[in-house]
Amino acid sequence: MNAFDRNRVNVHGDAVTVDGASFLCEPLGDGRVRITGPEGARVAWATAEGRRVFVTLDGRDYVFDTGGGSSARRASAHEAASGEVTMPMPGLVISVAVAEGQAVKRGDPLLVVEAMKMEHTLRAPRDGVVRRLAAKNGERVDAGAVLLDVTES
Amino acid sequence: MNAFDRNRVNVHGDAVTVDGASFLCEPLGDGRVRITGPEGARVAWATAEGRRVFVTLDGRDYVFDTGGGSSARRASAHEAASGEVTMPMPGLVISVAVAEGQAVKRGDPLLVVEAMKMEHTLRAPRDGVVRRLAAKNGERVDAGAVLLDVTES
Amino acid sequence: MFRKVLVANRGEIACRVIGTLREHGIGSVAVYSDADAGAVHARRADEAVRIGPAEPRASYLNIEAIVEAARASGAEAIHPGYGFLSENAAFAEAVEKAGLVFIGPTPGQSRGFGDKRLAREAARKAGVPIVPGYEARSEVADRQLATEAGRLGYPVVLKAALGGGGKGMTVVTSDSDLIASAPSARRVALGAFGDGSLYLEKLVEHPRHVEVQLVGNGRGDAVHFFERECSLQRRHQKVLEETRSPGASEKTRLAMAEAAVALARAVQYRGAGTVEFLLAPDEKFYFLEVNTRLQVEHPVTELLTGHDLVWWQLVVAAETTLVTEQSAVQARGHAVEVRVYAEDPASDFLPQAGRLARVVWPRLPFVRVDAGVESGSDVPLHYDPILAKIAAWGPDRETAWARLAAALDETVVHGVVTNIDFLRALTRDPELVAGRFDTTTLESGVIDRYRERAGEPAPAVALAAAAVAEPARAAGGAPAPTRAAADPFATIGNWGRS
Amino acid sequence: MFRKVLVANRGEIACRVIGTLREHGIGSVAVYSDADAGAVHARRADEAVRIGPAEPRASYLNIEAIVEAARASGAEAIHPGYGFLSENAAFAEAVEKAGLVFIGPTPGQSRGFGDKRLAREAARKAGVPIVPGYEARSEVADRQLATEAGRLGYPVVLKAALGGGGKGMTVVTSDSDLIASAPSARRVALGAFGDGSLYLEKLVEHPRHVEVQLVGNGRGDAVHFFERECSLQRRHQKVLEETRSPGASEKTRLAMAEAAVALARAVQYRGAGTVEFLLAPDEKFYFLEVNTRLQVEHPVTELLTGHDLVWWQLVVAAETTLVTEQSAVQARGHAVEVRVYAEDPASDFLPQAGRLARVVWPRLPFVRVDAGVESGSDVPLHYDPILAKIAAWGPDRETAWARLAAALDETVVHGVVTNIDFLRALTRDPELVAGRFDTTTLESGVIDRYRERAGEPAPAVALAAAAVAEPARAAGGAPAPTRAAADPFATIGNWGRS
Repeated sequence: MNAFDRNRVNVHGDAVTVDGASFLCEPLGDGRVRITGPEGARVAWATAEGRRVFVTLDGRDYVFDTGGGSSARRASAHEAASGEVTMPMPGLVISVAVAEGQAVKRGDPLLVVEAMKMEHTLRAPRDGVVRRLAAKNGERVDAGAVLLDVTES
Repeated sequence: MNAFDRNRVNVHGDAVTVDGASFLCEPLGDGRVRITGPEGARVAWATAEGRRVFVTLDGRDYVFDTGGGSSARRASAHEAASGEVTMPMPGLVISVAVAEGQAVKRGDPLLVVEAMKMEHTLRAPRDGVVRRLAAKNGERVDAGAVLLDVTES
Repeated sequence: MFRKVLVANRGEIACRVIGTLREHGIGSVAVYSDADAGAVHARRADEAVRIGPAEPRASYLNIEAIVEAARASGAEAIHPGYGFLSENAAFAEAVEKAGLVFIGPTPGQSRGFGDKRLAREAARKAGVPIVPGYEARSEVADRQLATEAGRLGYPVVLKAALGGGGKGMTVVTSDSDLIASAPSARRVALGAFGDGSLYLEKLVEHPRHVEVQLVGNGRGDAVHFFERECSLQRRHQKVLEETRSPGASEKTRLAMAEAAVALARAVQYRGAGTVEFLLAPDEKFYFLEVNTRLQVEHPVTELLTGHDLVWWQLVVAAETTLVTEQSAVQARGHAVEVRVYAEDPASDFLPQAGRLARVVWPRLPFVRVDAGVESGSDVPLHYDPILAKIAAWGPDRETAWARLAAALDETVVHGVVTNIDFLRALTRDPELVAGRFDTTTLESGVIDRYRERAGEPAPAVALAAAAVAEPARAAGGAPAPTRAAADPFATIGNWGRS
Repeated sequence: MFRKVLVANRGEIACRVIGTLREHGIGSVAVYSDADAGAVHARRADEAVRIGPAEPRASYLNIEAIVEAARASGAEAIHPGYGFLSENAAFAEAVEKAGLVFIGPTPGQSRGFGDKRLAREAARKAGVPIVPGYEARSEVADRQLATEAGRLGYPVVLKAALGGGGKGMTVVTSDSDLIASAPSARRVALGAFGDGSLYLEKLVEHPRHVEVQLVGNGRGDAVHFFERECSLQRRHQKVLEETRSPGASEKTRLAMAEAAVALARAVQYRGAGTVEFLLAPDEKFYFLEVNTRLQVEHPVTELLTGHDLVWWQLVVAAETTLVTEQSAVQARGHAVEVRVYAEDPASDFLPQAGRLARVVWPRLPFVRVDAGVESGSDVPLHYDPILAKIAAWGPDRETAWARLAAALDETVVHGVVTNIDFLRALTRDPELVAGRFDTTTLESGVIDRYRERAGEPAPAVALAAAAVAEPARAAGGAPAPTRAAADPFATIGNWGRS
């Protein structure tokens, strides 16, 4: 249940994918964003300030740390969670750099995909072993499809 | 009593002189200005928008037209008023371009003065005749001193 | 209760309705025209649907587009706000036909109260006093008219039997006057309404305009929320409203409220509505008309009673029931409101349009602001130029008025000329503060007194402030921090006060 | 009335006092430390005077600098706000010595109510119930202490006779417990107060903290403004206050108010003050202490009664008279308030400092916001981290709480972590909404429940919003419109929720 600190977030223009779920994020000015997703539309407030991002949504506040060293990651105790790597947008798998059962370190390149005429490298969300490798070179894949899983070794 | 559309306003940094009265205008951000003058201090709101300036002060709104052709001067019916030309800041009279009794058009150069190491040309506030010419070349003059008057011919 | 509601309006009233929807966890759908793509109401709602070009007919009056927006967004009900389609029976019918709920009266009630003759008849039947009058079919002889006029007592108002207030009315003071005016009045009536019938009505001189807020459950029960004093008008446009009314005794005020409730009960009125009365100096009151919508000035009633009238509307619409009973609606103290318009008091209140470079609303205890714009908002030319309503509450009338005056002093709207400076003068006008006014007062002196004040020269300190003015930071854009006088030593010269 | 008043405080309370001064046309002078040069309160006042460096001791506690600022600016009176010098008798004396008016009680009253023993004695004399207790000089034998404790009935609180609430208190439950604790308590008392005298007091279990607001005219008359329920505290710090109190019958509440007024009359109390009581589950109440200042939580009382307490303070200070009489102070409905702090509920409510990139306060009917910051404001480390108070009024308690919850949902403070998310949870906690709580409730479950909720994973939609977040436009500076993910096709990766 601690997937919150292991989310894969992909942005393409106003389209954002979080763990395979797609959202349309329409900026309304002054920090307001209208987000349309599977559960309908609502307006959020979001502010990037230094390395933190503040979000107010549906009567809840969220503060995200966008990185910069684990020492500052206040949620680090919760790290672990899902190692699934999914397709951020509909597109093509260009190359697969790992094999089933291969041990990887967090941040290692796993595959290169192409979508909207741009190539993108997907990296290991954590240390572990590659399992359920479903991606194949040259394959066309829908957004959200699981490409592989990095499980605890 | 219609001097409001014939005010001479001089600005030097945060110091502003209006018809000889001096004000300290301290910008407070977001359009707020603290104005300290002969009658004490108060906070005004001022916004320049295009050629108009909006001021809210002591429970009154003022809209000033900063120029751009008399056709757009809604207060033009009130034009007339004082033709006095006063010294904007303490300084030196460099040269006097007109003589007593000389007819001038609005905008004609009248004198050149120097203050705070900068030269400045004072122009006729309206059509008329130069009267009460008190300015002399090379004379040191206090702020607010009347240099001459342009009276209706 | 509904899960999602579409608000078929714009500006401050759309924002205000969305606020109540939010408070109760109900999804909100805004609609907007091309002129309002960046408007506050469209950004505040959960969803926003474009309904057409700027012209009202193509957007906010476009029944088909609005019903389709509701259907497409999954809204279950439509709140019409005020103005636009709020009293349009055909709209209510179209909404119901689409299987949605119209938050307002039945189409029959909209239509019935829209017809002045039917409305008068309903009031008469419910025992509500109406101005003594006589309806004369077009074939009635002028002599007969004069007899009836004499019975009513001159001065008498002569108007089309099917007409409302204002249009084509003539005041006649004698038999000969009447006989001279009747033929032309008959022609006007025939031309405007296809019916030459005339209506003679006794003229109520120096009346106040007092109205009673009520909500009916559509099944014969109704609750009132006391009266509102709306006499301060310019060209039949209300400018300042307050409750309670300073112009009537408690006995009269409650009699008006009871009359209004009796009418609502008699017609099984559904939703929020207002019964308007003329109140004569002798405290006799007469039925004027029924507004079958939430009114612009409803906030003063909310401040007085503590009840949220939009919530009452939603509960009636969703559950055909009233939020609570009459005894739970108590008046406390006094509330007063002004309407902030983009209009120039110095140019005969000409509507203004443009970009609001800077907007700062007051934030004071006991002050409520219902606003539809913020810094950077555009004021389009196409719509009513209302920007906001500012209201104040106090334990007594004097305190409420003083708080409103203070709130207006703290209100800053720059970039477009507004009536705020005029409103400030109103809230400090000794006659108005004393409560001594009727529907003619504003136009018979107050405005002239204001013009005089506004014509005074600006004090030097205002010019000093102007001299250091900077453009407001553009919303989202780059700031342009150039002073009006960028030259550190500049004679700005001869500014006109516009 | 005064023509000019200096406000010897900062933040929201300084802004709030300036608001009332403005409303009544009284000139305002703010004071500020170097850390507050750009603070809202210093920009809102007519004049602003620097009084020293950031450290409170050198600025807001600097009596000499503040009195000099008043003298130099021509202010006739000083309003101390709350905290800082507001209950400092030496300050009040210095103000009076400078020929200025201190807006608050006499120095003697500040001093008298600051001394717990004198305060207890004054209450006893005025017939106000005090917790049964026994004062033992340091030479009294432990045996004697035990006898007295037995008479009071265990459990008993053992504390320094000169101490206030909290510090050095021990709860003892038996003779042996008492005899074991007495020597150390005596040492602590001697060390802290230079007097080893002890005070035994019966422990009131599961008390509520209820206080009565009053204003005295300094000549023996006083008016109360009903009670406030302040039981929801964290480490003796109030978090949410409401009026009326849901924890007592009307009879008890009025008895408390009468007791408070009796005390104020007995000492000829001058100005605004609050008498705090412990309220036992059996509805017996006991005097706790008197706060000789305007309190943080005064807005709920203002919403309840419609009276402006700062105006009452000014009128007493200027004219030694009360604004009106007791019968004109009526309670209507219910009001509830929360305090917005820059503190991190996830890190044991650690105070936070920094720049508030974005601040959006709610604007809803019946909601009042007292704020001391806006977008771009700095939150300095040196002072109490209160940012604002958000209060809501309703015709009944349930409505007021629901409106407050809705207002908090509309509140946006970004850039510094705040307790707003925690406050939202409070206003929706079923036990609190039901009114079932005492002074121990917040720390014995509510906070834990919140921590659990806050530990839940952020929903995907929140991350989506975060992914497109942009920096707020800097106040006055250039905007930096770079998204968190500037690359139009970017995997943002693994964000931690901080």
